[in-house]
Amino acid sequence: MTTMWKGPSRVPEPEDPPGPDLSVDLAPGNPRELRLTNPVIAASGCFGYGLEYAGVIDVQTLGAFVSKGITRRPRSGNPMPRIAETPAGMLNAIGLQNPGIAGLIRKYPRIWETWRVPAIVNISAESVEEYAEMAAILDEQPGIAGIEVNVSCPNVARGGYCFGWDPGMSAEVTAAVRAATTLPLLVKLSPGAVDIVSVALAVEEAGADAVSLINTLVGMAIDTRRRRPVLANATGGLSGPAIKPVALRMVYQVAGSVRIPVVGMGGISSTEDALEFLMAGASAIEIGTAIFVQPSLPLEVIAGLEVWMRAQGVENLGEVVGAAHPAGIPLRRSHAQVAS
Amino acid sequence: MTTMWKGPSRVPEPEDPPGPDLSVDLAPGNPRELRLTNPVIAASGCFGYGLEYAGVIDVQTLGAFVSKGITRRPRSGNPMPRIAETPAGMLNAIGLQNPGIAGLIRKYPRIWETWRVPAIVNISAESVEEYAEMAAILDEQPGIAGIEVNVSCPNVARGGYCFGWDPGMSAEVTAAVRAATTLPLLVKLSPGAVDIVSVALAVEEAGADAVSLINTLVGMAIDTRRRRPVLANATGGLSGPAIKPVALRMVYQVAGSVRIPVVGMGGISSTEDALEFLMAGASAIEIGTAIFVQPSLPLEVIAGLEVWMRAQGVENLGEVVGAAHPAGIPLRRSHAQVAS
Amino acid sequence: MSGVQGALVHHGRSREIEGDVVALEPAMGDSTLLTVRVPSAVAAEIRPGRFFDILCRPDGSSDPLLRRPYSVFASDPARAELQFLVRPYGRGSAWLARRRRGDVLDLLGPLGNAYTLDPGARHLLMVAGGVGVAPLVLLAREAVASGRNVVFLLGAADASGLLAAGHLPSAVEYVVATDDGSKGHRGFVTDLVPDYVRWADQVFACGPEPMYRSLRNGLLPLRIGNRPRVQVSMEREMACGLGACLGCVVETKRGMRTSCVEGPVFDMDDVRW
Amino acid sequence: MSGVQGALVHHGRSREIEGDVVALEPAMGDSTLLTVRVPSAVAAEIRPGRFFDILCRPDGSSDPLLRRPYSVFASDPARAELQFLVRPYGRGSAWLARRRRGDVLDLLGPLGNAYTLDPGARHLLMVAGGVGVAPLVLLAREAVASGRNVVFLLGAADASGLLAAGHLPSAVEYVVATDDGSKGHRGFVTDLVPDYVRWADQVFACGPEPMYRSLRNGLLPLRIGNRPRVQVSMEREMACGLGACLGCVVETKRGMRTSCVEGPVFDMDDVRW
Ligand SMILES: Cc1cc2nc3c(=O)[nH]c(=O)nc-3n(C[C@H](O)[C@H](O)[C@H](O)COP(=O)(O)OP(=O)(O)OC[C@H]3O[C@@H](n4cnc5c(N)ncnc54)[C@H](O)[C@@H]3O)c2cc1C
Ligand SMILES: Cc1cc2nc3c(=O)[nH]c(=O)nc-3n(C[C@H](O)[C@H](O)[C@H](O)COP(=O)(O)OP(=O)(O)OC[C@H]3O[C@@H](n4cnc5c(N)ncnc54)[C@H](O)[C@@H]3O)c2cc1C
Ligand SMILES: Cc1cc2nc3c(=O)[nH]c(=O)nc-3n(C[C@H](O)[C@H](O)[C@H](O)COP(=O)(O)O)c2cc1C
Ligand SMILES: Cc1cc2nc3c(=O)[nH]c(=O)nc-3n(C[C@H](O)[C@H](O)[C@H](O)COP(=O)(O)O)c2cc1C
Ligand code: FES
Ligand code: FES
Repeated sequence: MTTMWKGPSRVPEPEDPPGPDLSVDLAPGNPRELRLTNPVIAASGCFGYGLEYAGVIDVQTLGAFVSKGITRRPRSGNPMPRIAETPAGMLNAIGLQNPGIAGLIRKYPRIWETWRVPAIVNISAESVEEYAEMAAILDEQPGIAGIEVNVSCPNVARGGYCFGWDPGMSAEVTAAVRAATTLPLLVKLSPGAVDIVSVALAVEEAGADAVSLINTLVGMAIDTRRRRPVLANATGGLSGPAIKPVALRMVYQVAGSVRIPVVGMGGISSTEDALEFLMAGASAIEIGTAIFVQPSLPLEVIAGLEVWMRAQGVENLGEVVGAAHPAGIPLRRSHAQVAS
Repeated sequence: MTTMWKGPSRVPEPEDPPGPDLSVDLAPGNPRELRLTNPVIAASGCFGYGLEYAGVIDVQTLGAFVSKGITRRPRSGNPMPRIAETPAGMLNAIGLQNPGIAGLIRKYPRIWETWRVPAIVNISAESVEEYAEMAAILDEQPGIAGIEVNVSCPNVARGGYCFGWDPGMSAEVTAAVRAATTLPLLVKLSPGAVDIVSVALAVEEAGADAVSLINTLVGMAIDTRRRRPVLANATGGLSGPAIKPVALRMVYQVAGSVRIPVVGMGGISSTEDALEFLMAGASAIEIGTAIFVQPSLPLEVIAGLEVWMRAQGVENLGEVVGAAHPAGIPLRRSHAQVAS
Repeated sequence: MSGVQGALVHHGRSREIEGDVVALEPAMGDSTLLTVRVPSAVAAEIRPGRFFDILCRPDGSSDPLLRRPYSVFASDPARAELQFLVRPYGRGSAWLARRRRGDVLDLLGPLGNAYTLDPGARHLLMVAGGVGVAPLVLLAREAVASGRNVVFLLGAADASGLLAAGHLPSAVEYVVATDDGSKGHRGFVTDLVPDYVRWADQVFACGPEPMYRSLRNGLLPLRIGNRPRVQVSMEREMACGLGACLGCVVETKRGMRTSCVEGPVFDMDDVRW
Repeated sequence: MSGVQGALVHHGRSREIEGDVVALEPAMGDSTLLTVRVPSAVAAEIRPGRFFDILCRPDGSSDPLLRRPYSVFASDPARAELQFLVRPYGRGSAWLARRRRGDVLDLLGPLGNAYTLDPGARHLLMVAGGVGVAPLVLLAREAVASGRNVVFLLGAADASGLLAAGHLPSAVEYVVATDDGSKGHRGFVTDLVPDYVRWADQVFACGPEPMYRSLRNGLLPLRIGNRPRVQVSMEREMACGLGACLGCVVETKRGMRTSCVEGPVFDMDDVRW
């Protein structure tokens, strides 16, 4: 086994039987690699900058966490209301409230550097150049384990057409970011694309170390008393259990085509849900909305996966990745090879 | 007020105060018009051919109902399992089990002809010609009030790319069907399109009397015990409350652009939900999955809308259509003009 | 409640009914026997094998979304009471088993067809797996009441999963099998079937599909032509319960048939296995 | 429950706690006073204005999805009991009000900041609208216990919506207003405020946002500089309750502030209205 990105999250007790291997490398083609002790990641926008949860759960035990989406300049976000509950889901239109990349760098890397858990920074931008510029700035920082590029943003140069809806535009962003940094690079796909597989293949070709999906679906709720959209922004991103079937389908399709690791997310709220995504072909998973409902959920899922693996005699999680594909999926190098 | 397509669904009692006007014409530009006494329609695939519910609810009170999707030839559908429950939603992969257009014609039109409630036939096909052929056959039948064209079907000539994902292909189908029949023509849009507004504008231009939306989202569930997709077909259509926010957003966007009536659907399960769609710009609504859960729901919504209109002093439902758009929506002729 | 719905109930059209929970008692291992009071006209419509589609969630929630089908275990038209035997399995059944006296349930039904007794049949063999006892207990009661002879075979994982004999009429010959041999025959309930095949005029089964497969395999060499006739209740996940969605079909020799309207009871020889 | 979660609770890190429902009683019109037993260390952390985010649905359901925030109405550290005043409004509160003794609730908290008593403040004016009484009742109890003088103003639609005086310490001067004049002043509770402004060293308010607007308009001409200081509890829909999602922000003169961590209590003069 190659070395971990940071030390193991839990010192094994002497009486522990040799445990199953939950570790995963999300950037196997990258010399800087992105090794996680387990495949459970807190999703962008749902975990702040890690500190918000540090007093509530043992953050260090996570496979990794992804920061709130960062932009080049600080943003104060959208007017209120920013969230609305929907059946088994929620809409958000936070509007990327964040301190900007300089604000992030001032505060967090030096804290993250002292942490065992890998911190991944999620970036949003309005032009290819801006994405690249942000990646270059992050490249030099300590305490940053990787970058997740959110391509579900409007491309100002193309009249606000979303980067992530178009394979070409997504690949352009990926290539520019790739050129600007050697950091492990996840590209986070948009479910709004008419054919998400072609977007995934394009960003793989353009140099992404991994793809993560899905971002939120665009939705809306109307307040019938006021006869107006509930959200000040009218539309918002739909997340939570409601979108799980759509997310799972997209992960299944993408994992059936690409060779880089796939990070699956969308409505994961239990160990069972996590297993569905792994079997669909995800090498790791992110948990977003469900953390709001149950902050300890990611830790419960880590423990739950371990219990499940022991019960099923699964030694390496790689044995399960893609298992639901009757004909298998392209081999990926996110997990150690299973001893035969 | 112009004449109803068929007589009023309920003979008003003498003591009834003059009621609010719930009627709507879904084909105001078509001489054959599609006048409904109220805007509540049972959705395709969720109401069989009307007869299945005739012993359970007063079917004649509905605004209209849409038949199960019919194909040129009979189909026995997909293997089992065909349905799976998901958070606040369900997946279906029925595979268009139906008796074919000849089977439909043999049995139903002569029954529907005796009914007060308008029957709309939903058609699916694999080529432009097949759609047109089916429309021509239906054109001559009695008891059919309109056609709903399901464009969420793979176009065999284009390698299975879905008609409804592409404005051009959707318009082609619409134009061919339009040329084959003078029947009121609804085109049912697919939520898989990257920009559903451009598809709606294209089918409006091509001669649709109305658009209906949304069809199901494509989703999946995995059985972690068997390590296989739950559905025999692997993927299926996601419907129910879970998709309501996505459906509502699409209806809002489409209604803000087209001038023909919009029929909204996706997860509607209450009068409140129906009002959300009307305020988003739908002139009428369809109810699908929620009928499975509560067969009397469409009737409850009709009554609920009437109660709401009385309480709010709304005389004509047209006053509410599109009300949630701060700047209004293009004028449509689905409702009688409000006396000023 | 809207006036419209009220009117429908009045005209006897809607099959959506409210049932008051009047009792819950443990039965058959960890299952719950739920007694529900319904309009008496409804209780009178019950036939063995018919079921209700029960809404298993609180008002205002839409998850779990779909109703769950439950067979009628007992019906008392005089008291306008029905009983359901609920085995705790997943979300719906767990919710249902946690109800309390006085709670009101939303039921759709009765739905589906029923087991049919051939007029001349005197000797009836019933084969139940686990919670599949429910419709067969009702059938056994009717059969005994009409003077027929019933052998009732039940299989369970262990003795604690068996139905107490008191739920069956005393005239029934009740024979059990357990996987672990803790009571009765050690092994599958279908192992017991050959002993009774020649005796039986009709066979009725309710249980999981693998049980039907082994029942069928065991019967094939023993039956004479298609005698005795075998009826099975096919479990399918259901959405509408009314024949509209085509989600619950069973492939028969006559084509696809809905198990909610044309079933759940099918002739074993009609099903494509 | 996984070992991991157990360990966290042991290390005192998780704020997810289980609370046993020990009593439910009607209070203040159609509201319910819910008494919950929690670990005593939790009850000791309570301060007036802090709240718990309560999961309002059965196990296994994911609808309604999000927790609902409820202010602590009373805290008894000795008995390790908390009280919440739940007004039936929508899905979450209806579910909560239907709980029964012995049910177990899933609570996250205590969360948020608290009202702060200035050391020198002797005369405290509390202004509550409807269910907004909850945190102010707790505050009034603390204030009286520390020897301060409290005037407690409460507004409701009619007399039946008022809190019984017995819930407040007898030393409190309790003055009420009703929209229909069925008890106390006929009109808004904020109409009563001017009478007490000069007397008050500090003002504490909890109610709907329109109440704050009229409170603020009424106070503007009467205050001397920014005296008396006014603290308001801002109601926001919340997702995480922990400052992570930024869904609950309040626009202040210092920028966007989360009402779940940096609130819910804000200085009236700090908020951009
Ligand atoms: C005709 C008939 C009679 C029955 N009689 C009885 C009886 O008398 N006693 C008894 O205990 N059980 C009976 N059942 C089974 C019962 O309906 C439930 O399936 C069972 O209680 C488990 O449901 P659950 O909600 O507890 O489990 P879940 O956890 O919801 O179900 C387990 C799995 O089945 C899936 N599922 C459940 N319902 C559906 C659906 N409608 N559509 C799609 N997927 C679904 C779930 O997604 C899950 O994967 C009967 C079933 C049928 C068809
Ligand atoms: C700090 C604080 C303290 C409170 N204290 C009390 C108290 O002591 N007693 C009391 O009765 N109430 C209190 N509330 C209000 C309470 O949290 C609920 O909002 C209220 O009970 C109504 O919820 P419901 O589920 O019954 O209604 P719903 O029908 O769910 O809510 C009404 C509307 O609000 C929306 N909504 C509700 N919660 C959210 C959310 N988290 N995110 C987005 N949209 C949402 C719903 O979608 C709906 O449109 C407090 C609120 C806050 C913020
Ligand atoms: C409140 C909120 C804020 C989010 N912010 C971001 C963001 O800044 N960048 C991003 O890429 N995704 C963001 N997301 C999307 C999530 O990371 C995730 O892709 C999505 O919510 C689906 O997962 P879930 O259903 O587990 O939440 C946000 C989601 C929520 C709910
Ligand atoms: C079981 C099932 C079968 C369906 N069959 C069809 C069909 O044949 N043709 C069609 O256009 N839509 C079909 N639909 C889609 C519905 O008409 C509707 O567009 C969709 O379910 C969203 O609405 P709902 O959430 O109210 O169900 C089907 C939906 C379900 C659940
Ligand atoms: S459940 Fe819908 S057809 Fe049987
Ligand atoms: S509720 Fe998430 S930041 Fe306050």
